[in-house]
Amino acid sequence: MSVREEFDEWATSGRDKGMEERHWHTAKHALARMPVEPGDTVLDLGCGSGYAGRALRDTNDAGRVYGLDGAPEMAHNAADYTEDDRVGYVVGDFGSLPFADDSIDHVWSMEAFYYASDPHHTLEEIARVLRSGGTFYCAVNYYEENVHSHEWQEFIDIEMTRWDREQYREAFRRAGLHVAEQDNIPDREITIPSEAEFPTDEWDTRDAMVERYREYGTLLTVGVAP
Amino acid sequence: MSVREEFDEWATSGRDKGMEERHWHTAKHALARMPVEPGDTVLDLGCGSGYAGRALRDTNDAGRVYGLDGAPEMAHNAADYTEDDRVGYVVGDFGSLPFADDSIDHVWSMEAFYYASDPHHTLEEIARVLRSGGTFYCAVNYYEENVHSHEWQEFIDIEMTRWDREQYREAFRRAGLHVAEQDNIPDREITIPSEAEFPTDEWDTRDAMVERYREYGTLLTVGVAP
Amino acid sequence: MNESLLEILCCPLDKHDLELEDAEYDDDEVVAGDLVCTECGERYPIDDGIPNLLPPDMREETPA
Amino acid sequence: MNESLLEILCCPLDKHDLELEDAEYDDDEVVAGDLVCTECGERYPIDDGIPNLLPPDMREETPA
Ligand SMILES: Nc1ncnc2c1ncn2[C@@H]1O[C@H](CSCC[C@H](N)C(=O)O)[C@@H](O)[C@H]1O
Ligand SMILES: Nc1ncnc2c1ncn2[C@@H]1O[C@H](CSCC[C@H](N)C(=O)O)[C@@H](O)[C@H]1O
Repeated sequence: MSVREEFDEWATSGRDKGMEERHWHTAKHALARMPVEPGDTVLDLGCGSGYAGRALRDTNDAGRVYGLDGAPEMAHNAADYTEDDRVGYVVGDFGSLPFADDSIDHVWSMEAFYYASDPHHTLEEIARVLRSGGTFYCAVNYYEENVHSHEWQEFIDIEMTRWDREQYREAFRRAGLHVAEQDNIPDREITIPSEAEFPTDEWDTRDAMVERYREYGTLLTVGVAP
Repeated sequence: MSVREEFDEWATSGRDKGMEERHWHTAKHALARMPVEPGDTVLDLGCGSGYAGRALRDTNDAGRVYGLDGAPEMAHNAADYTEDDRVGYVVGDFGSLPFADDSIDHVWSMEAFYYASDPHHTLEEIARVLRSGGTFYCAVNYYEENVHSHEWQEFIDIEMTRWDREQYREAFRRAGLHVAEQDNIPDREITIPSEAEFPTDEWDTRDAMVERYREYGTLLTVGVAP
Repeated sequence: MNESLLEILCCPLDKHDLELEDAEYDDDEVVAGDLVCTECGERYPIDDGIPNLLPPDMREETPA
Repeated sequence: MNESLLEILCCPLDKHDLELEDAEYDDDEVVAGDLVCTECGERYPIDDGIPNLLPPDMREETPA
């Protein structure tokens, strides 16, 4: 199945908004760390509903914010959620970014990078479009150490890349990005039911759910273009 | 008063250990983000008791860890706290680092940078000793936005630099470092007494204490050598 | 899309500049038209104001 | 101090290499001696195993 087929369906069924709500718990902490200055151009890869770019417009006065998504319905939804003419959306693929060399100050991506069909090549593309000193904030919930995420692959027909922390650092460096930080950002906001309510539909034990959200949370890797 | 006179006295009266205990609440979160790889050489500027470098030896298998401090008693205490022959201490000043160009993989500094008599020059020194892609993790509790810290200057005879978040970013860039992130790391561990116990000796209101620790916490700025 | 986007957009295939052709506007917004690569001539459509810059072989899946 | 430190230490003033003189050892550790700048000749003492690389004008405050 193609990215378009899979995610257009997510967009039309409203899952873009559901993801925004859940991802925001950790994404906002990563976004708050980004050294985006007024006037900067920011690119959101796999933008979904586009919330991340809009937040950086509001909080950091980013000059231009572009969201790229492979699913046209995602991009159209995102465009519908804002009137800001400094925010734009583009349909495109992680494999061949339609942006000029050195044209972007910072790249953001939440829960999307691992769908790239050739993640090493996508990192090279990111390094290419970033100006010197620009950052790539790569946030993922699906990664090796988060054992609770492994089964997600079963529910989706697109092959997902499941790197561990070290593989992320190595891949960034191989693509020519310096690694500036790596961190697990806990989700402290999701409601975890009391012990008595387990097992739930999704979780066998409360401990597993606590580990998934409060401990593993979102893996953030930050790269800097030399 | 000189750094030596002021801080030798702190070291002999045991304040090095007191600081270690309090600073650890936020320092450990910043240390956990550092992309230190096995074998890397790390420098801790204003190391005090030296806990940060020792932690990076233990958790990241750093190859060599050096603590520099202007107060000989601090460095001697720090040396007494470890038997690890891959950890070393040096007496030196932030104004003229005794390390060769490109000789250090990562620099750490907690609650010390603002004592530099010429902080811009110290940043240039840090950029000089870092190899390309190396990071500078600069953590401070004394900074402009943390209004509760402003009075600290009254208790010490060394002039302290009180920059705001933006001034830190600008100064890093002026010294040739890329800014990779900036963050406030809350201290969630310090005990905040119940409302009834305020005012305390140090705090007029509970709200002020909550703001100081849980909200402002430690300001972390991360620079990367190009 | 806003025309300022053209300053940084490029052809996803060969990374050369794109030119806007047959543009239709709604105020300052480009709502329809084509982005044409100045090098390879590939045409990328703007649908409902959003440029589709998927490589052509991925775009083909798109029902017209 | 461990002698490996010499690989990266330099004179704080002119950043030239340092040479170890009059070293006293305890096992592998250098516990006393001087680090001497190969360029300016400035001498930096090793006290109790810890090299004092303060610039000389800051070191002078040190009671001997
Ligand atoms: N190869 C690819 N190229 C472009 N976009 C892709 C892609 N693979 C997946 N995507 C997009 O990546 C998104 C992943 S869902 C995450 C959406 C959003 N960042 C959030 O945090 O909620 C989807 O919108 C999907 O269409
Ligand atoms: N100009 C300077 N050069 C070198 N060290 C300095 C200095 N000014 C202050 N210091 C050192 O910086 C330290 C600040 S106290 C912080 C100690 C430690 N990093 C901790 O987190 O607990 C003191 O040990 C002091 O001696």
